Amino acid sequence: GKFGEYGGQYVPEALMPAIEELTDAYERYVLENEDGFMDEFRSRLRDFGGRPTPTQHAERLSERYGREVYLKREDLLHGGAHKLNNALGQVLLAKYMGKERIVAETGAGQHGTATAMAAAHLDMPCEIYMGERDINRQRPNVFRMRLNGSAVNPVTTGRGTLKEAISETMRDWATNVEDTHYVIGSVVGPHPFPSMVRDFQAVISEEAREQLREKTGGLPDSVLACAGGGSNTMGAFANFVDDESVGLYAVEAGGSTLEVDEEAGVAPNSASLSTGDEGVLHGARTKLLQDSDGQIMESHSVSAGLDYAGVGPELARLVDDDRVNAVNVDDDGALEAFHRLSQLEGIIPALETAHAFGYLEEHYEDLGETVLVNVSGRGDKDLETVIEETEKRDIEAAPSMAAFSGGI
Amino acid sequence: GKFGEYGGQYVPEALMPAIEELTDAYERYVLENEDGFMDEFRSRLRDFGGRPTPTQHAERLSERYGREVYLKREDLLHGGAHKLNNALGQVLLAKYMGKERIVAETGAGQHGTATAMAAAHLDMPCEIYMGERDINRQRPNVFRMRLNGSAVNPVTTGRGTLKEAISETMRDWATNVEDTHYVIGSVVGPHPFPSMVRDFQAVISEEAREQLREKTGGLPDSVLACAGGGSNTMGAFANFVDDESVGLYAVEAGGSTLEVDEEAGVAPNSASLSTGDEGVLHGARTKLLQDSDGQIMESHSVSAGLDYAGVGPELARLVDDDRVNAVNVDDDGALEAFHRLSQLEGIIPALETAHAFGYLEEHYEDLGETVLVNVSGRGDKDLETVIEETEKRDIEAAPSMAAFSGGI
Amino acid sequence: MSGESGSDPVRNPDLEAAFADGPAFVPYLAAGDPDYESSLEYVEALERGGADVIELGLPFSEPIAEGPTIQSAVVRSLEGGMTPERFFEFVEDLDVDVPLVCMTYYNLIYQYGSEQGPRPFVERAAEVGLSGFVVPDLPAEEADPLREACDEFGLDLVFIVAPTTRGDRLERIMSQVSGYVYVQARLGVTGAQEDVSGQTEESLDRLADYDVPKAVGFGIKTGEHAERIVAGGADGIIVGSALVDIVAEGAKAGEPAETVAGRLEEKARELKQGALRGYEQRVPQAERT
Amino acid sequence: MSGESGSDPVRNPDLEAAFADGPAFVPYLAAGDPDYESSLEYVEALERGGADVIELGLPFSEPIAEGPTIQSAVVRSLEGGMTPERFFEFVEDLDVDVPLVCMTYYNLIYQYGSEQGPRPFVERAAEVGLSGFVVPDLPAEEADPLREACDEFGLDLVFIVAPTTRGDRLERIMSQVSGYVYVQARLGVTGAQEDVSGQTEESLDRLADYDVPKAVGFGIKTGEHAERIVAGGADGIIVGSALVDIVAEGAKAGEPAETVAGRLEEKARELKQGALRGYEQRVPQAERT
Repeated sequence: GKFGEYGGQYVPEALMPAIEELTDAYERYVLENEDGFMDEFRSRLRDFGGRPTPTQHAERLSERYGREVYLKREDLLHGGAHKLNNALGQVLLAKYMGKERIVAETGAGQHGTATAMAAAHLDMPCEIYMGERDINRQRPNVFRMRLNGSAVNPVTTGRGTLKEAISETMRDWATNVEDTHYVIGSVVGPHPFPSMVRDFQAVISEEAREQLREKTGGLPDSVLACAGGGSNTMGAFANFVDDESVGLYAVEAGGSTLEVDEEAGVAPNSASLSTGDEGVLHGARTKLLQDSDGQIMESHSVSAGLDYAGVGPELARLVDDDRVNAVNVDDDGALEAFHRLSQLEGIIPALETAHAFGYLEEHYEDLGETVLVNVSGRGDKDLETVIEETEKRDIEAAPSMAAFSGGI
Repeated sequence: GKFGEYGGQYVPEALMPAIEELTDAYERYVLENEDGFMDEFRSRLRDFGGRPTPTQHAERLSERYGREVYLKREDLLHGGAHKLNNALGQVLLAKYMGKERIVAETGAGQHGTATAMAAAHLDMPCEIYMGERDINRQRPNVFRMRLNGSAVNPVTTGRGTLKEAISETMRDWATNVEDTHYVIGSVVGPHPFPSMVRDFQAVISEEAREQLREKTGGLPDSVLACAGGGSNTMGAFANFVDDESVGLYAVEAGGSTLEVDEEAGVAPNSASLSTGDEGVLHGARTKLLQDSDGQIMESHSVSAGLDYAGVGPELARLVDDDRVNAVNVDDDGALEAFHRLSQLEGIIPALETAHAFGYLEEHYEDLGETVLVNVSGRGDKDLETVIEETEKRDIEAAPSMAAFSGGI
Repeated sequence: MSGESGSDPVRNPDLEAAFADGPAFVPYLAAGDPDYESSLEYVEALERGGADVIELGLPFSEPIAEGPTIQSAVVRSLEGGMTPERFFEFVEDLDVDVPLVCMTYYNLIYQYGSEQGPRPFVERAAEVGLSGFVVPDLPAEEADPLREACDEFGLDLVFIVAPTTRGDRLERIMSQVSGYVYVQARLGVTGAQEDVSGQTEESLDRLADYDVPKAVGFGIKTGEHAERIVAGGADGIIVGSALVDIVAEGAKAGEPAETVAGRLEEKARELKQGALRGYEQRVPQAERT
Repeated sequence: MSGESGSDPVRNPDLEAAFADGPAFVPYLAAGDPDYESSLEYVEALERGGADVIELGLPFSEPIAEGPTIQSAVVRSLEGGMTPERFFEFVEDLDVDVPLVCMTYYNLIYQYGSEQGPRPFVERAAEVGLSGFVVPDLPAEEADPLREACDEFGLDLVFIVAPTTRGDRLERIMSQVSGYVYVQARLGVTGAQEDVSGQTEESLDRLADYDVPKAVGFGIKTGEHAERIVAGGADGIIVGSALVDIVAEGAKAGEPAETVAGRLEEKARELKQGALRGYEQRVPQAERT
């Protein structure tokens, strides 16, 4: 349950028995494929989720950067992002464990919609906690969750965003721990979540590694993935970690600046790997955006899905070990990359994903001959934000926003 | 170019040379795989589009109906619907033909977004005609097209919907025919479009037939697909037409009623196969919604994508030959099916697609032991419509719309 | 006429005659635009202005070959209650002596009457005295049934030749055409957008070997245009949008029909005079047979 | 105490003494809620009302184990400028004689001071006279560094035992606990939601073999609750939300601190008296040693 000094199980005692039960289930079902759990998981990922997703050669980006750029297309997974890999795995595991109810938190709504889909598919009652402010920012996702039969519970504490929703879900779990499983949405939280979510997401790099070898006969020189909590990141890296020749780049949200306003408790970025300090949050020791007292900062990013003050403990360890490069791209760079990918490749990426392409634009010369970028999700959910944020800037590649000023 | 008495090439003389050139290109590249066209098409469909899409066993529907229900998951194709199969094929063909510009029409925006994606992917300038009223109803799709670098030209004639957009695109094509290809969005229009679009979409049933044989060892007893113009329908049927044991059901939009208001020139449905008369529209002889003089009626459906007064000529022929059953489901049935699939299977279908599931609900007893339903697209684009239309009705399976009355 | 395949189509003597003696001015108006009675007056004004043949549009709800001007005329006419049956009454009510050609889309021809197919429509057209048809969405490949009906009832079937029409296609069309050939001066749809006189010569060159009258249309809006087109070799000019514009302006301003009719007559005269001037340049009086 | 593994933790005599003589009343307030000065008065009022030990909350921005009542207290206190350093000053400024236990989350303990790890925090806590800690997000498995620091400076480390804590886990916790064990009466988070006296007996049964004092918390809001809990075998009662509610109401109404303090004292007295009645039922005066 530890990644060097990171990880662990910093949770209320009431949850510890559930965590132990989950650890046991993880070891038996996930690691040892007991009762054919992993076979069923892979089969459902294929038929319900649409795996394998392709690894696509990006012709126009390759031309632009003078190297071979490949895209791992997680945007094509059911629900529109890599999130289903994990949600489906955990809901299925909950079924194997005999749980009767699922809770989950969601920020941008992507994990919530994936969990709601998985819960409907597996006939599992599901409640999703979401900050009230996020609910107002992400109404289509709220509606989708409800269409799938999940209850969406507004969280009114604090600023009403992801951080508060996680805390609130932990409270629900602590109350209903005996029949309930908490589907954590990223490689965060207490052990076994960081390892388990990584294992569910590792299918990304398992496929990509094989697909790329088929296409190129070799390995990529570098792999780029955006990093918020880090589930698509660890998924994209997992099967390359042992390939020492492959550079791994976790691209965090640089927000408006890496400077923090300690007085206000605000970090106008979500770059926990790049700028955070070790600490304990939401069940694990990891790198955090915190003030010198240890109070957690409000993080900020144009991309709601990266907007989290923590990061997966395994990533923190891999960065400390210099195996993963913690880099970041600011809001401007991400927005430009969003428009660039949309226009050049006919793929509208999630704003999260756009950060990885922003890094490609800025540093392609350092990334070797073959670059694999994880397209963690599609951008349909971000259209309103893109309009607002594009209007504030002068972005060459962007179409005129004039007709959409009032929203869409 | 004919399907019995249906089909043909009823187009202005100025377009005939282009139609002949296209027919030649269709025969060489598509039918004979000249220059490896079909290989490249299939490869791009796989890597860019995400093919093959799965054929999924629908557990909860199977239980509900006491038979095995399988879903062909075209909703997982890039862009969210089967539309890309055709758009990518045609844009690629235009490139092989040396065309320098693409035009397309769109109603609900699905074909337009697919074409815009394909055009960006293949670096082809693209203009899309869309009725002004449809533009206002489908703003997210308009925005997506523009993000992909396409121009969206509003059509202000008539009621400003699909019918007028098709006419306007034909006018553009007639003006710029020498360097421009018109990417028709369905199995309609003059020959070779109905055959060519069918061939591009036939990958649906090619895959499904094989996938189903792998899963069940046999063929389905029936195949259900919604039918507007009929491209997903013909795609889903094409490889089953010769299997006489397989019942084929083209589910049209019954709208509010099959009765027509001839005085007003309005058919409150889009059931051209079920209720239409033979006639000539948009380049082909086919079944049409028309008044006794031959003027085309305004069609209506809760699903904008089915809202078209014509239908593919090959489908018209297959219905006359009793090979395809022309059936229909009304707006109420489609909306109920939309909510049912969302809740039971964790798949939010397009409202078009929901019609097929409405028919399954109403007639499952007649459909044999194994039923294949084509999930032609996902429903994200329809959320606003679903809110509006659900509020007007009392739908048991629907979540409360109260929080979403103002739109999302 | 030098058709190379099939039997020669029957030729209606009216249209032949209209082109026999100098350049033909062939104006177009949508029947019933903006209303039945005014439209009668407008068509009659065209004759007074010098029309040799008149193309009368029977409006179809999906006019895919028309530009915005004629689309709007179609909408006005349909909203005014025009139907195929009313159209025939309209022709009967018209007091003009020049040949009338019905311009419409194939579905209306196909649907008319108790049986499907073009025959009932053509029969009725013959009854009311129409001389022929132009059907923009009916290429030669699909025209056999209509051609046969026209032959049966002695009506002409005018085909359009586009700038893109060449080689075999041209042969095929020219073997079926009768009355006159509608030479589309430029690509695109109808509409008085630009001076096309420069593009006409090449089109006419391709048709030089065929002895059917060549009427050039698309984009002619002034007497000067008409003059240059005819000087370039056209046997006639077809003018639609420039005239429909006058109807549209009148309808918009709510002007009395006779005011609008006067303006139409004047415009017709301008165009006819231009055509005559062009003819004079090409075939000086002295050289005429 | 019957811990089975590891060396026995050092025990702080203050907490032991507080439970030695009859049932202990252990109230909780968030330090600095709603402001520094008022909060000092409130804590002192608790002592006047009969507190035997006081749990003082050092607010953390992500209080995952707290219900809405204490979350709100945390927000008020943080907005009032509470920090770890201010917290220690607060403890120094307090004029009370009962032992004080710091209740906070591990990150604040971990981050304090110039080196990472809990030692600087514990050292400073000892300096200001705190007697021990309750850390809701620090289970026994992760507690070694804090346990070691507590042993070094002679402070107690209170652990929570939940209804779900059984078998090996219970052993592990009981081998590390000192001061008292915080018996969580029901699942969930803090908050005065329901009468939990009925659920207490089973919890206490499981702990019967361990001789560390058992203080029951979660959901006690009245003297009657306190009475039943103590009658059921508890050595003490922990009450937080019922008291924080009084602070919250006062803050909302803008009442003078002394009014609120009076109300707190009164509530404390009610709870303490209830505990004493329960103790009397369980251990009649006559039977006491």
